[in-house]
Amino acid sequence: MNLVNFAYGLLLLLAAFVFQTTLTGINRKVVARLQRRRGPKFYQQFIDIFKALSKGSTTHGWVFDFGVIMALGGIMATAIFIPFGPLKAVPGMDNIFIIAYVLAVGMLGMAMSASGSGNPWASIGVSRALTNMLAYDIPFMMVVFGLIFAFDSSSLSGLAAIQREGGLLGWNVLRFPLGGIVAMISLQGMLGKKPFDSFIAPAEIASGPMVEYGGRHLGMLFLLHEYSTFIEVSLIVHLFFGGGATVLEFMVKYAVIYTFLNLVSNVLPRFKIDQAVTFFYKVPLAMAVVQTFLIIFLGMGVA
Amino acid sequence: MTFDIVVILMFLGAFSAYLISKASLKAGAYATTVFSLGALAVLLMGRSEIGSEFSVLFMNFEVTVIGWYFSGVMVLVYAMTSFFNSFWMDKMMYPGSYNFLYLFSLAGTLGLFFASDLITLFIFWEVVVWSSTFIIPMGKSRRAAVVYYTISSIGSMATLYGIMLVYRISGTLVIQEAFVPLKEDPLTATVVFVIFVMAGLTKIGIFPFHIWLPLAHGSAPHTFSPVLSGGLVKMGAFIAYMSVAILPAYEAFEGSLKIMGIPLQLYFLMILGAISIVLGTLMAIKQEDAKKLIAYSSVANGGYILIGILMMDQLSFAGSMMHLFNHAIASAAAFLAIAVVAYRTGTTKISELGGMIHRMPLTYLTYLIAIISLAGIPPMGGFVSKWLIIQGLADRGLMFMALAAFFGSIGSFLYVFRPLAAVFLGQLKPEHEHLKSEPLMMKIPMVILMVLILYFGVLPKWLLGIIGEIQVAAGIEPVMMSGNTILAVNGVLNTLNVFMIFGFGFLISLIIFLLMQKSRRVGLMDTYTSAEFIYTPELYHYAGAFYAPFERLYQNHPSVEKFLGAIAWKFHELGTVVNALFFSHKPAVTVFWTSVILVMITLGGAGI
Amino acid sequence: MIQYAGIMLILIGIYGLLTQSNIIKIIVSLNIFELGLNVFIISVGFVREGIAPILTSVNNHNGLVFVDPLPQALVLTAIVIGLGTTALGLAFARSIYRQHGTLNLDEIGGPSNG
Amino acid sequence: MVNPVLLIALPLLLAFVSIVFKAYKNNLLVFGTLLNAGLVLTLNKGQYIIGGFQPPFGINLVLDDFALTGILIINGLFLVITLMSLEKLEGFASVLLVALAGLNGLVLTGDLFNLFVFLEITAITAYILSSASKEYRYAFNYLVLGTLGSGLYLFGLIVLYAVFGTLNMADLSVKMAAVDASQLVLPSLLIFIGLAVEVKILPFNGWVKGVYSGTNSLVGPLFASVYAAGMLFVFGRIFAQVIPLGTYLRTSLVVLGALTLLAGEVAALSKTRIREILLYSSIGQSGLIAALFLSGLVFVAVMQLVNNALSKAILFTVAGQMADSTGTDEGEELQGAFLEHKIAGVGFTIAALSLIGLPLFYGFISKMNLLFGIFYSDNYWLPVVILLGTVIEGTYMVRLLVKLWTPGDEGIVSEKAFATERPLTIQSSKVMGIVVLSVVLLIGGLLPAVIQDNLTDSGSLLDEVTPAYLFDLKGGQ
Amino acid sequence: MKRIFALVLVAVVGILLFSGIYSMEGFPRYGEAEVSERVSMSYIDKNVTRENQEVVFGVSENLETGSANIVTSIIVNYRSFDTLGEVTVLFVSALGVSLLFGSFEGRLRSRYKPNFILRTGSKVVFPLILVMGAYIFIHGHLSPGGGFPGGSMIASAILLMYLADEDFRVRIDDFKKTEGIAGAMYVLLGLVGLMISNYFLSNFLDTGTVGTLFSAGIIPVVYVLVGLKVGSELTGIITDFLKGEVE
Repeated sequence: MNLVNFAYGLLLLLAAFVFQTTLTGINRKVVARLQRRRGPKFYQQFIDIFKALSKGSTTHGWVFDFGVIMALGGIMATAIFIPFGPLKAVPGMDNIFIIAYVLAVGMLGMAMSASGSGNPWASIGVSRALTNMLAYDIPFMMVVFGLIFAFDSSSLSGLAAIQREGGLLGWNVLRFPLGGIVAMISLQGMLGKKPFDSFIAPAEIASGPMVEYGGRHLGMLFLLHEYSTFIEVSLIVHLFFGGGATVLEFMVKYAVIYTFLNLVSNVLPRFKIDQAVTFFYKVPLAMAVVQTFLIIFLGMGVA
Repeated sequence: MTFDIVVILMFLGAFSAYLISKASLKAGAYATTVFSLGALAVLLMGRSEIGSEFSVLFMNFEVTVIGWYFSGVMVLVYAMTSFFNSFWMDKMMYPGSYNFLYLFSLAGTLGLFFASDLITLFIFWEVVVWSSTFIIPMGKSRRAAVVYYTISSIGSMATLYGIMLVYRISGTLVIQEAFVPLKEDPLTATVVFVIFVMAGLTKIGIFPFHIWLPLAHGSAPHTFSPVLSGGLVKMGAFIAYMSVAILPAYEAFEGSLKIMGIPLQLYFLMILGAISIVLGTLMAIKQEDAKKLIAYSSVANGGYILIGILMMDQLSFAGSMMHLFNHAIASAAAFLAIAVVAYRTGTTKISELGGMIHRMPLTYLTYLIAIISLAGIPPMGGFVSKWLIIQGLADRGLMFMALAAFFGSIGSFLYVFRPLAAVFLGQLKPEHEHLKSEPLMMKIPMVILMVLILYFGVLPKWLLGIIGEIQVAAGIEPVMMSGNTILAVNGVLNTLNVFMIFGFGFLISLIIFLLMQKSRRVGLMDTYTSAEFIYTPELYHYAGAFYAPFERLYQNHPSVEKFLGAIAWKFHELGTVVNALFFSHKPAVTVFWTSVILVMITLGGAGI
Repeated sequence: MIQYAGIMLILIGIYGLLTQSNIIKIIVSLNIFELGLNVFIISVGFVREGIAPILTSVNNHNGLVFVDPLPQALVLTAIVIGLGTTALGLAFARSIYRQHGTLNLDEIGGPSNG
Repeated sequence: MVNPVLLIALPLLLAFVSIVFKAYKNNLLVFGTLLNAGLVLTLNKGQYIIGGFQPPFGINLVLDDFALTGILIINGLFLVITLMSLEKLEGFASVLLVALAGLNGLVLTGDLFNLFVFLEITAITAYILSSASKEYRYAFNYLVLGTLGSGLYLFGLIVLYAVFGTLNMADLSVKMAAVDASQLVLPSLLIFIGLAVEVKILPFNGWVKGVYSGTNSLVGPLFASVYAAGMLFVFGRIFAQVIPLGTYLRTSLVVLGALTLLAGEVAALSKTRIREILLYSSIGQSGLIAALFLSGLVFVAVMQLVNNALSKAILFTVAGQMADSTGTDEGEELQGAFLEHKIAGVGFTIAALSLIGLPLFYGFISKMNLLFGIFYSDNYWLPVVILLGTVIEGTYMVRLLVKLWTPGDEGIVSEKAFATERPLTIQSSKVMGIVVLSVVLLIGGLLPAVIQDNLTDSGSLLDEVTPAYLFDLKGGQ
Repeated sequence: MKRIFALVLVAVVGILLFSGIYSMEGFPRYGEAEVSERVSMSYIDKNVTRENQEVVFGVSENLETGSANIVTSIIVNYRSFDTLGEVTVLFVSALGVSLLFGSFEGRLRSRYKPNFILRTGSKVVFPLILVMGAYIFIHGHLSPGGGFPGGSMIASAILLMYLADEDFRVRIDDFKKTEGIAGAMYVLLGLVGLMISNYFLSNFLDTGTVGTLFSAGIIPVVYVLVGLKVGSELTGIITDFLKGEVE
């Protein structure tokens, strides 16, 4: 670790931000078209973020501020761990479990900040968000566990490289189709897209955890959202779609998956929170267990 | 020579603490601190004397690395908690006895960890059990003490049977030698292993022996809960370690059916550990009392520790050993934080509290760091240990344990967040408006624990070094480290880097925050209320049934408590039956039974 | 045969103890039991054609066939002991009658099973 | 050289004298117990013949290690208990003197019929003492069962006499050993039942509940420790040393003992009154000790017996005193009773813990040794029963202790305000006695050699049956 | 139902007792006891401490026990300790009875008044019974009888007086004192034996010639004491039982 790594990391952060925010803007456009609207400009998302950041805001005490800082800091740190295609800010730090757990720092920070506002709606939102997390994360981790066992590596880039050796058919989504499906469903949950968006959807209780935020707090939360989307989608790209030998390859895969999920999201209704849990434990978890079982005990798809 | 002095001194210290308490309660409480800190100092200084042997009365001791490590953890927890003792002296029924039993149980644990023969081990085991049994009822529940004692003694009696069996077979009680002949006899080894490990299971609180944990931890005196959860539970881990490492289970069960390379016997125990994780997590999520919640989290964490110990490998075992330490200090810190709250407010019920952060920020910080570590989030110590355990599980492909571990990890976010949100955050109740901040003596241990949690999360090298020694002593490959990087076969972890990147991200975030326009400070009640006008903070606080939608999913779960309660009731009924059948004021009843027995035995005798 | 009679008396005593709930009858049963026992003890020492173990001017030396004197000595002790317990039992019976107004154990409550 | 017959004759003499000089009978009692306790310390082992006629023709007293331990326990505890509860003597001083003589005779005698006589003497004093509770129906029940039991004992004895022609224990044991044990099932069983009534083995112990549950602070400890010890010593003498049991009978009787242990503990678990809990615990312990004797493990049985006697003396004294001074011994009503009586409470606790067999107390040493003993006799099921019994025993004892120490309802922090309001008084004499007994338990637990050596000291009978495997806690292995 | 069940149970017990006893090897058939193989043979031959010898009534001297009544010799010499115990049993029972009724006053009265014959006759018979009782316990070593029958007879005389006279009351304390003193004397006698010949209750007196009144060493002495003791004990028991309901 030296200053170069940090600079590299900063660069990656910027790149990720620009890439993901642009993609969000584009997607808003795509979705609008789907709904026969014109939709905002593709850089509208940048405008939103910067506008929010520059506005005045209210605060409810130091936890409220500290939580936001911690949340964004944690998520940014996580984003630094994610290889951007072949690019890595810090070598050897893309361990999947590290990422999964560091990700939680951001979650915790945001939850803390929300509850710190003293608004019970925010707390309810947090409780839903956490419940949702308990639902989607376990099938996902289960599949990842299978992958790690299969390839004896828990490094994102390592796993991606192994897939690329087998060409298109080496992609995990094809080797382990069940796992792939589970991962996609879980990703939908992670991103808070329909049908699993009850904790954050604007139509639900006062926008959930975000209810008290405005100005720079909200702007930072927007940033946080972009970064977490980046992290989560990247995870899937690396784990199941062979990652990217080049930055471009990575960006293309990323964009396709993200758009696909967005489209899916827009045609689905919304689960209640307990329905989401039940669903995740009935279908994806079962599939994940079957997939892992197949990998571990039968060696299926492990080459 | 250092260690025998420690053991003897602690017993004498217990008595002197009692006597000092007779003169002055506060002084007695400080005596517990002085003695336990002294023991800690001696332990740390005596590291070079590991391997020394000594005898006291008829008991024999040998200081092994693992014993030293465990006793260090234990003494640390005791020492830190003892700072709190003085604040409860005037509220306790038997303050002198409390101080006495406090140090007495500590002395017992030291003796236990240093024991070199099985009887000594058992003696101290029981000493700890009974001395702690009498502290628990000074808190909120008498039943807790009884349940605690019963479950503990089920375990210890099973172990006693095991000890006797081993002695019968091998003719020696020396721990290192007694199990040797068992390697040739897998069947007996299985029996010994199962009954021996039972004590460990009861103490760690593994399903189905977990029921005492929430009861006892949740209702023990506030100053004893940290010790119970952080310290005494680890005795079980020690027994589990002994049954796996010293037996040694993997060699003895070489010939038995294996699942993923794990002998069936151990696999079965791992399943129990996995169940404990899931169950502890689910139950913790629905608790309304902060102490009970942390107690259930101890059940879950006990599951991790057990699984790790049973693996006996390079990664999970190391993770488990480290988790033992991390959980000890984190759970102690969490309990201490709750104790501060209880000291100031007099309650530990989540729904009766709120907004404590505005009155005791340091306590909040302690709790925050503790739960981050408990949930295994970087950069705290708990992350490193959980990472090691999960990497080990992935290496072996133990998918069901891993499933439980994931569930426990994610679930822990849910339950640790709940007190955070409802006790420390949210609306401050008007009656708590004028609470004072935590006293200085309470701040000291909390700060120390916070620093330790963070330190071992960032720089675990020293700790893992000791664990490596333990692993070498147990005859397995030690965990590898290069610089600050932990090298696992299927992944690497550089904790310092994680911390630095985290700090970097935090810095950027902070810069962004500071660069932007300043915010206006508003009151807690000044929030978005969906156009309602609300003036009562009590009602404007989300605390009860925090995860209601999720809790609803398993509200009708089958309960081990009920099942065991039914068994206990059956015993009770049986007693009544015995009473009614054989005891009467009429001689005829007994004459009848006498005739029956006479007939039965003579008839049986005639048949032979 | 007097020995069988002894055992029969023992059995009758036991039967009485089993079936009777009146205290006096229980004491009587007990006495029957003891009586049977004493008869049995005596019978154990009986020698056919044997004479009582007392030297008199007629049976004047120890070379004669005596019945076993030891059981007789034992029985004497047993009788006295039986007398003692009977006396005490009757005293209890009177106390019970004073306390409960009845001698029937069925009518007197037993220890509670609570 | 002191003849042990004095231990029987002197109390008897004092008893006779005491009804002549009625006014001094309490003093005579104290004098007698003190004298006896003093005499015990001066005894020499050996065989003492009475009347000058050699056994098997005459009666002899056998003073071996076994009997010495027995009379040491009996006289020592008798002294302590009497001194503790002098105010409860009422008219019982003469009876107690006779009881003392009877118990000593019981343990010392070497003749089976003489044993029957002493059994009756002891039993009759017990009937009288049990009427101290004014519950005559229970005393009557005891009387009937006791008489029936000793009748059956006599029955069995006479059958043996008819076959072997002797009443002397040593003589009989030699003669019986020469005969096929299956021939002797009936007389052995009759003798067993006879003693089992007094030893409190299920199902011959129907009297125990009524009698023990109403005892006061004098009678309770006397029954539960001194009488129980005496009867168990006799039981051990007969079944471990005199009557050879065949495999079948031994197994069935051991099973009966084990069942008694379990049933006693289970029944105690279902009780809430302190004396009832303790009485069932006594039943359980008797079953255990009897099972040990029947298994031939004399030494460990004696250890456990000593432990039980010492513990029960304390427990019943406190429980009886509670009932005497507050009018109830319902655990619920006596919450926090030890708040004001800490020393007695600590004594009670030590006794209870020792009874359970927790370390640092003598009970642990005895429990360890008995387990080792059983394991070395290759019996693997009995320890399971014993350990299960221990768990149950621990449960109800801890439940009781917790209640007596820390008052308060569930969910509320224990506070003085919840303590019982009944006026519990414990005299200083009792407290002193309790302290003495608890110190003995503690010394036995920490320095087992002190008690152990006294039990094994240069002995005859005991040493022979003391197995070589005996776990020497001094060495640790 | 209960009775039938009890009957069946008792019948089974009976069958087992019978079969158990009579199937034992070596259990003598009725009337076939082998006295010579029992310890009793030595009691008959009086050769426990001495060589086998001829014992002839009125001739043999200075035997180990001088009693012509062999049963008595067993009771008071060979197994005298039993007798001490036996006396104690009676003593303690009497004590128990008096404890139970100790607080009572007055006397129970029979529903039937004693008639004239009883009243008068008893006065005549009373001294005769006393004398007879005394005779029996003094001659215990020569003829059937002894301390216990003799004592009982004395007590029966008192009982007769109770029956005959409604207002008859004995001075219970005197009887108690007699009882206590007699008992104490018995024990002291034993202790004297212990001092003289090192055996408790040993026969330290000259045993004389078999068949004469002043023979058999301590036997007559013991029997006198026992007789007095039993007589006063039984009297005490009778008196206690007849005590009234007033407390």
